[in-house]
Amino acid sequence: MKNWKELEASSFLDANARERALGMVEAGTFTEFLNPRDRFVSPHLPVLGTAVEFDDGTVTGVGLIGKHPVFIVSMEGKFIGGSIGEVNGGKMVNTLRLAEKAAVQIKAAHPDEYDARRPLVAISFETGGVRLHEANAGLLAHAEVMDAFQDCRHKVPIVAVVGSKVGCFGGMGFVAAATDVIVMSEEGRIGLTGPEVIEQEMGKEEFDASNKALVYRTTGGKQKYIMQDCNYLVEDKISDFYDVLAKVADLSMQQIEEMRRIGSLKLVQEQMDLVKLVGEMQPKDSMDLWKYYGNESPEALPEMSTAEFLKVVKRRVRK
Amino acid sequence: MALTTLEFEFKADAPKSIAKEWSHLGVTGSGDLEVLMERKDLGGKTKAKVVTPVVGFDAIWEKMINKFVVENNVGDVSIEINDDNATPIVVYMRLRQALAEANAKEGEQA
Amino acid sequence: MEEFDNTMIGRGRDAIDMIIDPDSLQENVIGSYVFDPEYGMGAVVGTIKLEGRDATVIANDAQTFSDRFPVVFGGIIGLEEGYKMATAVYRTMEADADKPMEEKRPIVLIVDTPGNGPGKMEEIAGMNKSTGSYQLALAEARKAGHPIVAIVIGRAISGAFLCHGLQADHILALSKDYGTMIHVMPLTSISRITKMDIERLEELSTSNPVFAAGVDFFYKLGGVQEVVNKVEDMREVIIRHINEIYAIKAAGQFEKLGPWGRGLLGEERGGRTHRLKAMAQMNAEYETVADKYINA
Amino acid sequence: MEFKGVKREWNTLKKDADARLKDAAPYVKEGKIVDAKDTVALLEAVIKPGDKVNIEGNNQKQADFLAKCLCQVDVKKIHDLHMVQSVLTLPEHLDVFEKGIAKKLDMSFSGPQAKRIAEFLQEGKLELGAIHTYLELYGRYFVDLTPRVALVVATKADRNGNLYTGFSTEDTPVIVEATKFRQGIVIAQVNEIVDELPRVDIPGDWVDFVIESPKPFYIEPLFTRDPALITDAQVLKGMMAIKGIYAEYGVKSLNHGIGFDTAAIELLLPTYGEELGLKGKICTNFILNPHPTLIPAIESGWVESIHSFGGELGMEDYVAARSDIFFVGPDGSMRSNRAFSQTAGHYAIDMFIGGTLQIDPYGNSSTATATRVAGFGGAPNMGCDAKGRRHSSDAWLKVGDEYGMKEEMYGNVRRGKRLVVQLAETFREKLAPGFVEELDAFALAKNAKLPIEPVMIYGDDLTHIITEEGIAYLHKCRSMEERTAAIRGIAGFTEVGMKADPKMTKHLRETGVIKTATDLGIDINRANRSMLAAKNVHDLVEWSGGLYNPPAKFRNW
Repeated sequence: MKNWKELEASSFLDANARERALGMVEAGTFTEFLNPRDRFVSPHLPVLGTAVEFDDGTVTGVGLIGKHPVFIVSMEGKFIGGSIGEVNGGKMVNTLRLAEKAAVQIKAAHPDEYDARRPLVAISFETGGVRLHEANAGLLAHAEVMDAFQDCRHKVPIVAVVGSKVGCFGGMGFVAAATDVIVMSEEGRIGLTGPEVIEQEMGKEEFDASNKALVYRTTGGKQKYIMQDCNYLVEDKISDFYDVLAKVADLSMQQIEEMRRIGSLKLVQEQMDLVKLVGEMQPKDSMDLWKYYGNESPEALPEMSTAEFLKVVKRRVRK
Repeated sequence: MALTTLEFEFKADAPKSIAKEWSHLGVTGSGDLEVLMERKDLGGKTKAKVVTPVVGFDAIWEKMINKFVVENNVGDVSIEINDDNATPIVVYMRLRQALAEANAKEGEQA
Repeated sequence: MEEFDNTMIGRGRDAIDMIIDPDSLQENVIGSYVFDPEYGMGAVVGTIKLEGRDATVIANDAQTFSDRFPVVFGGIIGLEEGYKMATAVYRTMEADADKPMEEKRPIVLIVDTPGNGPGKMEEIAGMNKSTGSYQLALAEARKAGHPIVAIVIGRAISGAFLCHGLQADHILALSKDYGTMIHVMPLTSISRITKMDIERLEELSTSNPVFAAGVDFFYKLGGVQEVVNKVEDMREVIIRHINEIYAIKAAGQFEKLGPWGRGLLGEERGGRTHRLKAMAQMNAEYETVADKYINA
Repeated sequence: MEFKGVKREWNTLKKDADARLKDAAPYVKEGKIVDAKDTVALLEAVIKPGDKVNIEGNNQKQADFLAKCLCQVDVKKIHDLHMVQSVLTLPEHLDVFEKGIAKKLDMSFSGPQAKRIAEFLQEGKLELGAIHTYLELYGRYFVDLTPRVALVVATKADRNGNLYTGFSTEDTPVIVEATKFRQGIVIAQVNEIVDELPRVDIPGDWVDFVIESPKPFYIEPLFTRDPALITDAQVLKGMMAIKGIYAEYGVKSLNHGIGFDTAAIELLLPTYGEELGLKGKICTNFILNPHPTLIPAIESGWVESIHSFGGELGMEDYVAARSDIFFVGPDGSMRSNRAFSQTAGHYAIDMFIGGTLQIDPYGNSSTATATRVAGFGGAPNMGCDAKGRRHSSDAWLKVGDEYGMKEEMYGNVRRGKRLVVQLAETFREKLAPGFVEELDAFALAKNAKLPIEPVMIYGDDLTHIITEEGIAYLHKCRSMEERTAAIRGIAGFTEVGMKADPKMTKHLRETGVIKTATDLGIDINRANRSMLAAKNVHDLVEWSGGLYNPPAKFRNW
């Protein structure tokens, strides 16, 4: 295992779930819940002859950034595609509940310092959603997560961190959308329906899932940034993601609330304007929208480095 | 279709345990595995438990881990592996890395 | 597949009529808000009466299709549908904003949907936000005190069920004799994707509720509160559950309801027994270190 | 002495061709241009039953439109064709057999159609002449497999039939020359008909018809390997190869097979190779397609020259901007040429190194499986000792001098030997063994009724095998028995390796016939992806200064 400094300097994309968990909080502050030594494996995989993992594919725990406890959920895409089952789904839900509990405890212990000590939840998504081997339990866990999100609302900010190979799809796609803040690298992807299924539904002529450039234009970090579906676009480096978390931890709850894209009637109305535009425009490619938002040469955007891109890009204007 | 669980015991010539109480390395991904090593008083022996979907490689697992234990003089260690079709070279490399990790000082690169 | 001549699949509008006080549906009206009738036609929203009390109904309409979004038909929840359903919930909360909890109107979800819009335009615009916004709205309304009852009359498939159903206080389902389907994916597809043997899956599906399709398995997992055996009973059972939910909320026992309540039920019924153990152990582990983080 | 020749006409081929061209005349619009919609009619006019026909199907570019049109001809008019072509990649290449348009096949490589060929052979839908290497098939184009009609593909043409094949020239020159100079007919599909070509690759009077195809020809980026998919085990083998073979023999001229093993080596040159001080001492001259993974080594100044069999999608601008390294024409674009590159690969390089699927105890190696007729391509031309070679080099002489059976085989003449190196893992994905007592090629020969087992590289040509267990320096062995023992000694826990005699393996290590990573002084814990000069495709673009333009399927941005 790399030491913390080396971790910070390394690629988020190449990092496994545990490395990401360690790198998203300050050096030496991470305590893992249900660590590998607890051996809390999925009880459903062995009967199906599918390999198990001691952490069931999700690393959970708590660390610190300054005085802020940062509750971590970090998914491992290499283990069954980062999919959500009964145990790791339960771990995710309970991490949110612990964050909420910590908020109550901090309010009681430090009534005047809540903002400076306010907990934060950071979820490193790398998942296609429900784990088919235990599909029903996985599905129910998704609903529990959304329920817990609502409980954290206005109290504990939740940050979606997306920059891993599998991306964030299926049911976890709307879980990510429901967070307060989304930070991505251009290698990150968020969506609901995966590229293969879109190809299957619409035909290869309409959507060729093997065309990775198209896939990234449709669901990747840059597209999400232009659409205001991600708040921060960073380089593929663990420290860059860490820096955003540190920044968000110190923002006011009001500032954080303003970064949301859904979660109120007003926000839904704003999204309906976008749907109206898309319905009228019938874009064949996300670049049609990039152009609409004022990017003269949309085809140049994917080729730019993140820094160049951030300098020149024109985004959807929010109300 | 169920998973296979294999358990072995090995003895090296000059066994030496690991520095950390326990240590973990790797991910159970396709063609890969995770290793959990724990320091345990086993009278110099090494115990290994392997959970794998692979059928028919029991003897090879035993030889592979034995080679690792003997070549690296491992002892008083419990090794647990969750495997998903790792090839012998991957098994060997991961075990070596896990051992280095288990002997690394805290916060130091293995 | 078996033929069910009495199936309610594709009959969301008929189900509304079977459930509500006769002729009480005011479609596209909730409180003082009036919806555009051309918008999100795969979703039916409006105000109904149940034993004379105002309630909101949200249902799928499988008979419509969309020129703007061609992948949306047959009860699929598209971009417009998701936002329309979310709006219906927000307008419901708005209508009762000043009322005490025990007077907040119920929301009845009539579920018959095969999925979320799986298209390219949907991904470009962010279909995940549409379904996500609806779920957040339901969770907020539930926590504000509105009793929410979902009844699965036909198809409740995967992400679409998460969106339309799984945030309710209680979920009911017509029995499998009506061809009711609740699942993430049919076994044949699970077998294809996971490369697991279909015969083995079928054999296991008779005993293992965590991946088997069907109403009864969801019942065992706590995902379905009660199975409704006869279509004529829907109205009565829904009203009974609304009243139960009012009582539970009045007693402040919110955790017995909604997704968390389904988790408790799942353990009680022996369907999901590991998640609570995992959580208990996590909680214990947290207690040993909490001080370090609370008083950093 | 009586001079009694046979009485016959001596220009029947020419007359026959003229007659066919006359039948085709109504479809010619202007110059040599035929409309795409008239293609099927054109083919029906110029092809006769039983003809030898070549559809240009190369390793990369494909005459896909002409292949589609050939499938649409009336089988009553055209049948029993004898297809003579290097590569069968497209479904249409076999559909012509399914439909009865073609009957016999001589080929080199079949890639994605391998399984169907085997099935067609079983069902009697196809009669197989032979599976060749590229050079061997090209040779036979000039002996007994000369195409009567060649359906070729070019990037551009003018109205006079001059062709620009450019970056992806590949097999076109050899096909056209063989066909046209024996009075055959050449039809070219092109992406574009223009007034002026960048340069003329094929003269217009060797071409009879040009057709602008409705879509640009199909081309596969076959040689692109995403560095992100290289494993730690491949890094280990790459480090062993560089230290144990490249450095040991000072290999300067070479070919790399396709695959992740050699991609790893390419990406280790600027890091591990640099560390060993090998720049300028190894890997200066390649016979190789423009592998994107070679960019970091080129940019770090390792490489002096590269000649290519074919192009590689996305590498056009990079190659054009590096004309000191690649073979670039006066117009500024590269010209590949498979026939010349294969010739160079056979005679002019010191080493071939590539991955394989199976090796037997004799050292024969094969990529064949029991149910797929995949063929050879060009590897055996390079993966052999070129007996016609007469120039020497240090690397070549060193292997020759080390040859354990040189007294028995060579007498007192000093001879060199090509390094032929196979990279193998004892077990591959899904735990398929890399070493077997009998190659699947035997079962395939039986299933497909082949007269000889389709062995990619013969054991007596193979000089080295690299596995994670070690390198076997097979050429040093003094008998077949020793050779087999050396192979068993690095075959790990496979059935072949389990039969190794530990005492014998120890002896072979002592005598330098087997060297493990430890023997070579390589620290296994260093063998991981952080050693690679580029970790992903994005890094390659950066190394190239933005000149490399990866195909959409390799982008994650």
